[in-house]
Amino acid sequence: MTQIEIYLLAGAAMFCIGLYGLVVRPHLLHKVMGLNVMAVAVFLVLVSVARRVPGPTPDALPHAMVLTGIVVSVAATAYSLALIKRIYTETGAVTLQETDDDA
Amino acid sequence: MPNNIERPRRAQHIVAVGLLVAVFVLLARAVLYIPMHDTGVASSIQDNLQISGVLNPVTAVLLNFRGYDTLLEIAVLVLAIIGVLSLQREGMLASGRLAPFADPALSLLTRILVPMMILIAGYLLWAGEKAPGGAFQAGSILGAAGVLVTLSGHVRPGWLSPAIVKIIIAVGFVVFLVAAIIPMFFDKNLLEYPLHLAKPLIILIETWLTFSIGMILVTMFISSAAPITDDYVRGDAT
Amino acid sequence: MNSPVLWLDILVVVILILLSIRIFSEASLFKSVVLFIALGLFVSFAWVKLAAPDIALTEAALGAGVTGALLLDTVGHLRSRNVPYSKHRHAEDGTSSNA
Amino acid sequence: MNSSVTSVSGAAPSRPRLAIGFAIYCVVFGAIWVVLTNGDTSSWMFGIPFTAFAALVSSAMSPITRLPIRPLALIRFLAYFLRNSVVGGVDVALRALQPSMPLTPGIVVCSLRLPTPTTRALLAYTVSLLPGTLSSGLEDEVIALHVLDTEQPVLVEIRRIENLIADIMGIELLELPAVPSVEKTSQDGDLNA
Amino acid sequence: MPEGVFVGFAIVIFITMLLGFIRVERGPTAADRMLAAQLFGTTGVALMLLLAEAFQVPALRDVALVLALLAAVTGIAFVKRANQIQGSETPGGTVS
Amino acid sequence: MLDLIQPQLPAITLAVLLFAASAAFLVRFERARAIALVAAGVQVVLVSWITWIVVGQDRVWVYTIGGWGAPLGIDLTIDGVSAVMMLLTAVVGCVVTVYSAGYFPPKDSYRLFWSLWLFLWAALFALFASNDIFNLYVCLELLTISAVGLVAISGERAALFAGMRYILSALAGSLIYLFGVALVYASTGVLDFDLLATQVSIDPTTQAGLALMVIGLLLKTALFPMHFWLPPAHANAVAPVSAVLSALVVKGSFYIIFKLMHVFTGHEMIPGLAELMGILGVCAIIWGSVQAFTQKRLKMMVAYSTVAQIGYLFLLFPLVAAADDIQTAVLAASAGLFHAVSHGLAKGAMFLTAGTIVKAVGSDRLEDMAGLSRLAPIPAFTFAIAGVSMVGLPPSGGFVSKWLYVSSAIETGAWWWAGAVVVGGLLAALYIFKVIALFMGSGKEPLQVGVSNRVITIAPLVLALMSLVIGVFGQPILDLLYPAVESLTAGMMR
Amino acid sequence: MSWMDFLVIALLIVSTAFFIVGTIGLLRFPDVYSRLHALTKADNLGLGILILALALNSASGLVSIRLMLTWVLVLVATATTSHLIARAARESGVEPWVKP
Repeated sequence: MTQIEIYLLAGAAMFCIGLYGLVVRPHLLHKVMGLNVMAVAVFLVLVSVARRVPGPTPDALPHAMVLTGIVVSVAATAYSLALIKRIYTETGAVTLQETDDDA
Repeated sequence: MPNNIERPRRAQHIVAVGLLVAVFVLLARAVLYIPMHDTGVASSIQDNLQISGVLNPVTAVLLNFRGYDTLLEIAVLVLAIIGVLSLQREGMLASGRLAPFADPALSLLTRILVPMMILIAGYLLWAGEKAPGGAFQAGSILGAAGVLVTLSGHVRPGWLSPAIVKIIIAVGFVVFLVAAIIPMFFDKNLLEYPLHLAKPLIILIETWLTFSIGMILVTMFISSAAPITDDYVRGDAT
Repeated sequence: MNSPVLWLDILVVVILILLSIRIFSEASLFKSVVLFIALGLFVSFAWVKLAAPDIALTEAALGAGVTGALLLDTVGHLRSRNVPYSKHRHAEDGTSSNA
Repeated sequence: MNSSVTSVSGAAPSRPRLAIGFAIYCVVFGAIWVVLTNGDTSSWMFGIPFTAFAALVSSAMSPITRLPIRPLALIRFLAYFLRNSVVGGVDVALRALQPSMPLTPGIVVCSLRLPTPTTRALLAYTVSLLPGTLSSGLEDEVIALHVLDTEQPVLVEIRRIENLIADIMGIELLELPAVPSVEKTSQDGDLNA
Repeated sequence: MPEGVFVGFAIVIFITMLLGFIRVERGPTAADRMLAAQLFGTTGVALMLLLAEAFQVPALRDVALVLALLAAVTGIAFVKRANQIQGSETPGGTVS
Repeated sequence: MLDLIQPQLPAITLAVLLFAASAAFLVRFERARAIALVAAGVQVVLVSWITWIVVGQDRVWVYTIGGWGAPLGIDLTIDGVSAVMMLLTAVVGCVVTVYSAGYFPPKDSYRLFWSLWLFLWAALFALFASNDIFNLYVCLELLTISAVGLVAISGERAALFAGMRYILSALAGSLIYLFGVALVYASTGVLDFDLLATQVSIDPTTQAGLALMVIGLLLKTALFPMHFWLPPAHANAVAPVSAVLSALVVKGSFYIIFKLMHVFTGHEMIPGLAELMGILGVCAIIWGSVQAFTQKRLKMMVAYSTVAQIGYLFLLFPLVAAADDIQTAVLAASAGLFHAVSHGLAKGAMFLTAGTIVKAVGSDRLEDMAGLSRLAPIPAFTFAIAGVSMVGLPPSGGFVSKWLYVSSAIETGAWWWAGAVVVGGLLAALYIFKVIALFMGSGKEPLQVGVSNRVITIAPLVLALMSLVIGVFGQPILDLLYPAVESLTAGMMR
Repeated sequence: MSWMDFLVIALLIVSTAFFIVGTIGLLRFPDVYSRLHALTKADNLGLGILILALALNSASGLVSIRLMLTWVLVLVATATTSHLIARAARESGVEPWVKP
């Protein structure tokens, strides 16, 4: 097993774990962290893919994609956290409730 | 009572874990079949690096080859801060909402670290041309400096009015956009920098982006950080 | 590939996976957030190992800076007792579950 | 925002003083810039504006009110600091490694003679890196220390550091209040004593 | 200097760092957990410097510098909310 | 002058939107509104121009950003299909902008609406123009965050929850899509659609990549059973936002699926994928219609109707895959795309007019709207026209798309899909006529009736009439679609 | 290997030892305050020695100064955070451990 494969498998595993956090854990903050773990997993896969290039400098395109992805995920996280705080201030809830549709 | 709740949840849980393990097996199979020979555009990037205006391949991809992605990415960042602000009630951008945390040691730390952070942000901005670094890294350090200033209870300088803050937030994106359309006046496509202008334009964009990103990050923190004090009164929601 | 370096890779990867499992198997929210911040740090070692110092730099700057601060601030906010009006206090136990 | 937390103490310094302070900051930060960029001269395009920016921020946050720093005193302070941080590290290592773990911890509250918040903060940093002491609260003229050994002569060390810091800055120390300046408590110390 | 030396020390320090997780797990107070996270910051700086030497990547010194600068920020963000966070950890508080 | 502008049109159109969006962020409500109105007008002109060029010269317009060209840089490509989607966006967007100008009280608390909305428009334009799978990811995120921001902007309890659910699902969708992009890049080394078409080979990595991309996009398109986030988000947003989300935003990710299936020849890459999407589409039609029928709130009903109508879009994949000759395949693909257009117009009209009705009645409950047609005839009439298109009755756009579906299904011999279309139409008739009957009937007096201004009454009517007009003059649009659809479907056939 | 290399390795060993001891202290000490002692003193000293070793190993003087700068920043940051964490712990009512 090579270095790249190790990280690729780790990416696949972390993606599933993040998905678990997103789907199974009820707390909104856990869900947001789940999304972030999923993002990290995808970045791991991308950066490992970049590492295939022989020589010291890896493929720069996946790196640029990851940097873009990190910025996007920070932006989305910041917005989600603001939304969570607003929800908590308005209603005191920290989970998505079943009853919010038919108010 | 707890048992009644516990049992179906445990069953759900096992099903979920089982499904995710199955997903993992599929993903693992997919990633292990990735061909290990170089199929990307790495060589193409290296070939064009000389005419990209910078020496760091990642920066070249971000700001030249795929500058369009970065332009939209900054739009996402601006959009996120607009979203955060739209979640605030009246008096958006009021940075005085954080209760200051008074402590002489923290104050001294802030006064030592903030100038250092500015210097290192500048350094990373400069280094980004040929080494790891660039606008986003520099901007996030400036943002952290702003967060530190906010947390340590230093007063926001008077000239930094909400209007100015908004302008700083938008300026990086607008400068990038202007720089992107400048080539169009010379009968070239969007973002098609003329060879001799590539480097100055990239530096111009990165510099403004640094300040914008820093301001966006710090505003994200300030605007979404809720007050701690007990006398918090709910403003009338729109 | 010399072996001590590969060991470090395996170590990093195992830690990353264990950490992410712990983040979501944890009852205490604050603990999850601390583990998440630690995850950010350990991921930057992974970036180093994969020859991506650019990304390591970004990860270090963001994870230790704004994202970490935002998450901790959110945890604190969600524990604050001075909610203007709290109709749905019970929801805090997290008894309802859906994605 | 509560403005009582601003860093500056005393009256606003005069304009030439500010200019001198700004210049000092520029020199210091310029030197740091050289270190950061490994002396690359092409970096000054960014170096000059960012150094000026940092100096501006520093001048605004902590204006230099007097010409500071006596070099000899500084060296003495650094020597003291380095020696004691080594001793501190070894001390805590010995305590941690001994199976019996010799700890008799407690909180010690102590009045300070240093006049400004900044110097007191400096003292807090120094104390935290010295053997057996850790600052755990700093309000007005009082510092609360957590000590690993309540029997150790904390007060002597505090006074010595105060003298060293005052020497560096060339400032006068305050008179101590008449009330007993040290109280040993095993409980949470009362900072408002 | 053979580079393997630095890698070896890096692995040892890395394992030391992992032991910090025991403190994160055990707590008991929120401050204890945060303190362990701070340990990761300091040790992370050391590790980055060693790796910079081991792999001959000077850029990692920048990473170490950035970590050194920013490790404090999360700590301070914690301290600001400590009263609220602590409530969930010490006896008498609720655990979410 | 025109010769200078013309080659740069795609970039100019996008730049106008982005500039307007940033400007709208900086100014107060009235100014932002003015900026948006001007930008909307300019958009219609520019996009019509683009369409005219693409159609007139019968070509695929490739615009290389940065002058690098595909493997290294990013290309924009505009063909007949994307031109039609852009035109749809421009028309619906323009009406929505006018409607919003009348809808929102001139309060500064709503001033950020304009900026978010213009960013969303820009995201849609960029999405329809893009030809690069990673660039599409960025576009999708731009779309997501602006859409969620718009959902939550009212700050009401239900809207906040809906926004939260929406952002979690949409971000998950984006990340799944991005994982797919990573795998596809790993196996092919390119990101550009045209290059992908030449590079793909059937191997586990590419298969998983395509599957992940499609799953992520299905989540964002809200195809049954991944629709759970859509009804609350679309129903609890303010009316103009609901209209945009239902009419345009879900079409964005559908459009990407369409392109993906073409490039990867989806049914060969993953056997059964096309049929699976078709079956899910049928489930969506039935489930969405049944849910819509049981709803007690008007906007909730319209939102569930969107769930059902999304189902129709996905019928095109099995039909194209089953087609024996290119003519039939084009017929089926045209049916799906035409449905996207007609549903965009009709659903836009329906949500906008629902907003007007809710404003007039002061409640979202259907029971409060009994007898509306006497007191507010124009909104009721608008709703009826849009409903006609939704059901698929003769003079409407909905009829054309259903007719095309049925004929292509019969031609391929896969008549059961035709059955699904007919059943769906009947179900739609049930819930639409239930509401219309309620409007026509005479219940208790509505709580209050005051349609404050003409703008929000007339604007939806314009859209609704358009959905009729494209039914009568459907042929030009079909002609417009034809060459592009022909080249796109060739790859999707079995 | 020159004597310089031996010195560097010796320093690295010492510094690693301090890191290990710091972690032992973090785990063994009875309360948050004493654990902070371990963290601030042992780890900072370990880092200082490590930086000294790396500075000796490095050819460039500027790089050495830069490493020192990193150390100073870590020192200031750790001292402040430990001070603040201790303060926060006291304010939220964490009692110091007393020898029974």
